[in-house]
Amino acid sequence: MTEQVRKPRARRTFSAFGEIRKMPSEYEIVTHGQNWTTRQNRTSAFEQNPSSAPNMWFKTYRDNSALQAHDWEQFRDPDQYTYRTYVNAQAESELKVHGVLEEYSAAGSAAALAPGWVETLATLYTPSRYPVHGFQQIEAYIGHMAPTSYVTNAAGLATADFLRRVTTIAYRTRELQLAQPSSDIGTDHERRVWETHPGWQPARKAVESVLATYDWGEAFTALNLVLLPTLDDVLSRQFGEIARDNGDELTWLLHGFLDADNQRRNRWSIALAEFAITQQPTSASAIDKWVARWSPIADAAAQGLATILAETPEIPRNADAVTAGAKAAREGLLRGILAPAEAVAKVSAP
Amino acid sequence: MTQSRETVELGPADRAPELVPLNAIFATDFVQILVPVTTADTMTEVAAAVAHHVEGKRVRALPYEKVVIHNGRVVPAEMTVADAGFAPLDHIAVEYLVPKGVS
Amino acid sequence: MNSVVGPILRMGDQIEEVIAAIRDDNPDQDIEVVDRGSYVRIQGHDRIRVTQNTLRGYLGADYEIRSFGTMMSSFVGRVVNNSDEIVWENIKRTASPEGVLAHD
Amino acid sequence: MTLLKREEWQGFVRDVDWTPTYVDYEAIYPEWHCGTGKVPREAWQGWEESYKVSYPEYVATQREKESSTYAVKAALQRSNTFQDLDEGWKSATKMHFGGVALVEYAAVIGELKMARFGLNGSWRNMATFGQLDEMRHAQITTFFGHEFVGQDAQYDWTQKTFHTNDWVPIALRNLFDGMMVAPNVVDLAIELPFTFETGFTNLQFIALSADALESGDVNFANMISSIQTDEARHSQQGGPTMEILVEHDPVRAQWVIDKSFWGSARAFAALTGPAMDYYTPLEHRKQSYREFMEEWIIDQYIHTIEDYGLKKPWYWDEFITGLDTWHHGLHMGLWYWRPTVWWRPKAGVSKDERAWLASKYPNWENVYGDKWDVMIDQVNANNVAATLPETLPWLCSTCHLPCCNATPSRNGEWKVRTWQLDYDGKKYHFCTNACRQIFWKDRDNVNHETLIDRFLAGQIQPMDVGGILNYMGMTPDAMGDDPDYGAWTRDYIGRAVEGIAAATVQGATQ
Repeated sequence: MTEQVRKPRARRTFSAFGEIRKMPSEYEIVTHGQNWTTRQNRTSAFEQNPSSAPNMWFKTYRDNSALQAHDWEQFRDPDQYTYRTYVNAQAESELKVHGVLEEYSAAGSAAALAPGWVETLATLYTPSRYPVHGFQQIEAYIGHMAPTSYVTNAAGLATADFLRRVTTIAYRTRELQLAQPSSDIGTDHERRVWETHPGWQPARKAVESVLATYDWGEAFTALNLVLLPTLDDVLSRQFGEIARDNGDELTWLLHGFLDADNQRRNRWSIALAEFAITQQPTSASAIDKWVARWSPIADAAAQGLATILAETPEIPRNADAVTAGAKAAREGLLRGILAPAEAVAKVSAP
Repeated sequence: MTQSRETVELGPADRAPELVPLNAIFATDFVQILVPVTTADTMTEVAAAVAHHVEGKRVRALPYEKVVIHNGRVVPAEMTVADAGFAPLDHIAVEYLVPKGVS
Repeated sequence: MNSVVGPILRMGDQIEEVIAAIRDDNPDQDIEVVDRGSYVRIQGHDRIRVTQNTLRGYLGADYEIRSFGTMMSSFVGRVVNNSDEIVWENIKRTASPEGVLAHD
Repeated sequence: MTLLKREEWQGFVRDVDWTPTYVDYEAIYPEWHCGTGKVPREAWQGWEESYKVSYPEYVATQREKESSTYAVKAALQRSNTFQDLDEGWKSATKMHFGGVALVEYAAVIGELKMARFGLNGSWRNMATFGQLDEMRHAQITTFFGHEFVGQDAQYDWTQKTFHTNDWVPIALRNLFDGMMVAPNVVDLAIELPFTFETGFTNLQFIALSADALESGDVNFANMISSIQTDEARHSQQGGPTMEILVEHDPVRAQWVIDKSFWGSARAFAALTGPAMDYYTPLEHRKQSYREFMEEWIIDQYIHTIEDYGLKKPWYWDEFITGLDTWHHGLHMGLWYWRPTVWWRPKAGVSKDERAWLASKYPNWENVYGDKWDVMIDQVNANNVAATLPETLPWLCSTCHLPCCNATPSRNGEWKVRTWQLDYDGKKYHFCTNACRQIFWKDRDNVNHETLIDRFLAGQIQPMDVGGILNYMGMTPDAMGDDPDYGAWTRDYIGRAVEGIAAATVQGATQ
């Protein structure tokens, strides 16, 4: 037997992962501890006066948010998306979107839509680029302020998803404008509808209010856990179904493709809420409080849009049913999160 | 505590030496450095403390006396840091006193 | 005022073809090429352009001008693009870079 | 039937601003984040990027970039390229991975800020692409650096650097927090996309790729030049912002440019300068740092700001003089304080290398040759210990880099000078006059404890070299040392040695 010389074992991965047996995934390698303003043992977020305005902002709205976890770096996106995964998946999905756009354009489908449905598109669909852009802004803020790069990345990709959605709406706005020249589509009509149509005003109030909400935990809860799950159900699921009922298959198909983005965002948002609650039970009461505050606002937004869906299409849907569906969708999603009392019991159990 | 205690105002020389960190440049060295001295150190000692980090390490040692320059003035060799009134973070330069005619 | 404008392309297999396409699209210009190994400066004066059609002639019929972005690591001047061409022009200008919005 | 052209519909993607009424405009766009200042709110309606991209184009093109970059990596992983690279060049890459990966991430946070608070919908859309781009850069840089962790522990600093209080990341955090994340979005768009990304990153990502390719590091050259193709696009946020600000508040535009240009120039002198002029093997150097600066910064960038109607910064002469000194002084500092860096700085001053340096920098021998000669003699006298630090270099209160910039005297002698300032009962020291001026103009923002301040305040314990290294997060497996003392000293073996400290020579044991 030759004597074995024991060399110190070569490092396999970044020391940031500690002494682990399992090799971190590519997702973890490229996502872990990327935001230096969240590093340990810092005196302030930014390397400048601890009392500077930017430092005070991050201290107040991020570090002192009621949404807390003892180690945010342990959070994982259930989909484990990296940049590379994202552009691959979205490039693929956009090809499908383009495929159906071309297919339906060739069939001249936009010109064949019924008047009531064109009006619905002009009232509910084409103006929706404004609120979706608002979502994009709020999601960007959530990413900007998030206490770990694991959340910033998920929110950053979701921000881009909203731009994708606005882009799709914009494309169809032009297509409908060409196919339906006597409609108002593609004029200043969209902005006017968004700013003044009674059906949109509760939604606009909701978006503007969340835009002005700067506690990152509350912004996250208000948008990702309350407003979006509610409005996705109206603007995506139900609107798609009603489109199909009204002979607009293209809209139904497009919403199907783009809803994958919503579902991915829901997965990490729920996972994030559960993570925070499990790590820090007081997070449950914060989420609970914010959900209670924002739910009526989201319900009012859904109800406003429901009035349009009940009145304008050739084949409408009952407004109360639309509103109830949206509320049920949100509640169904939030049911996945531990009830506050349960969470406390789980964490404090021996 | 109200008992009166007689206190005597102590002069610099009576106090225990205090640390005075200085910003120093030695002759033609390439960088300003941190050099801690004490209030009791003389300029000769201050010059040596600065030279310790540089002389013969980055700047050729020359066989001449070294002087300390503070606020644009050469401080006498035997004067202490306290007497010269050096404050923490003050800048000093240490230069060789090169005899005239030598270059 | 006569100033240098143009793209800076990173290392790649298609540089010669792109240079040829730019020369074709700017027949009145003497296009200068500065080769630094991992990057190449292609420069003309005041305003130069390259079109998707010409690029397709060199790089294949399915070449999409958006892919130019994979090669261009920097540029001199202002770059203005649309679905058919990319233009590099002086930064000082008076006109709007692209046509009017569809709904104006 | 094909799809509609982008020009037909992109106007709708860009036209997404509305007038809020349920909440005050100020509540959604707080002046403190938006920084419109003297610019009337409606002026931002004219903001327009000239180089346009749409979402489907973006994901399709970026997928192409990612797959080709990773393909080169995969192809080279099977070869022995890495083992064959020069230690100096490897140090240039370690410096890059550690010094850059998380800076890209700071840019993610900054772009997200513009995506939220930008003053025009199309600006916010561009920033949305921008944050995606920066996420790519952070991830690709981190992942490529990670590949080498098993072979060399210094690559651990790819991820670790900015989590430490090493003096290099303190300086860089101070700079980049101040120009990429903390400012209002108007200043941010000029500091990050404009000054940094159309100016300085070209130096590290394109110019350095020329040296990388010459050095045989195809993978690295490919990665950094691919990254810069994204910058070329999203840096377009700077131009339109600049045009509007120059029109309404040229004084502010000039100040923002001047300040961020100076900070960037200081940082690149520390990172890119030594990599180009010392670490890259002599035979692989494409141009000198000064020549690259002239090509990319002086010719290209300054031309650009003049086209936008601004002037050269007020400190121009000081900056130009510094092109011959800053990075040489910083290189000497990085080498002398090498236990504090996560790479192996090579001195790079053999006779041939010095001949090259002298040809590129006529004053080099005059300013730096004598110091290197003393160190060479110490190494040849078997006294490496004399070339190791026993105190800290003084760190500038603005750029946080060592104060090591020699300037010429009337008699032709080059000396380091003192730049002091008494402010608010405290004495501050600076590396240059412009750093002092910037501190004064911006004193409430940039006034931040340097490592020297922390040391003197007793935050670093014990107050010795070990305590300092520990505070910096430096561990023995990552601590820098010269990779090959002989490489630059053997040319001088046997020459007469005078004027090196006699006592230390006698006492040498190394």
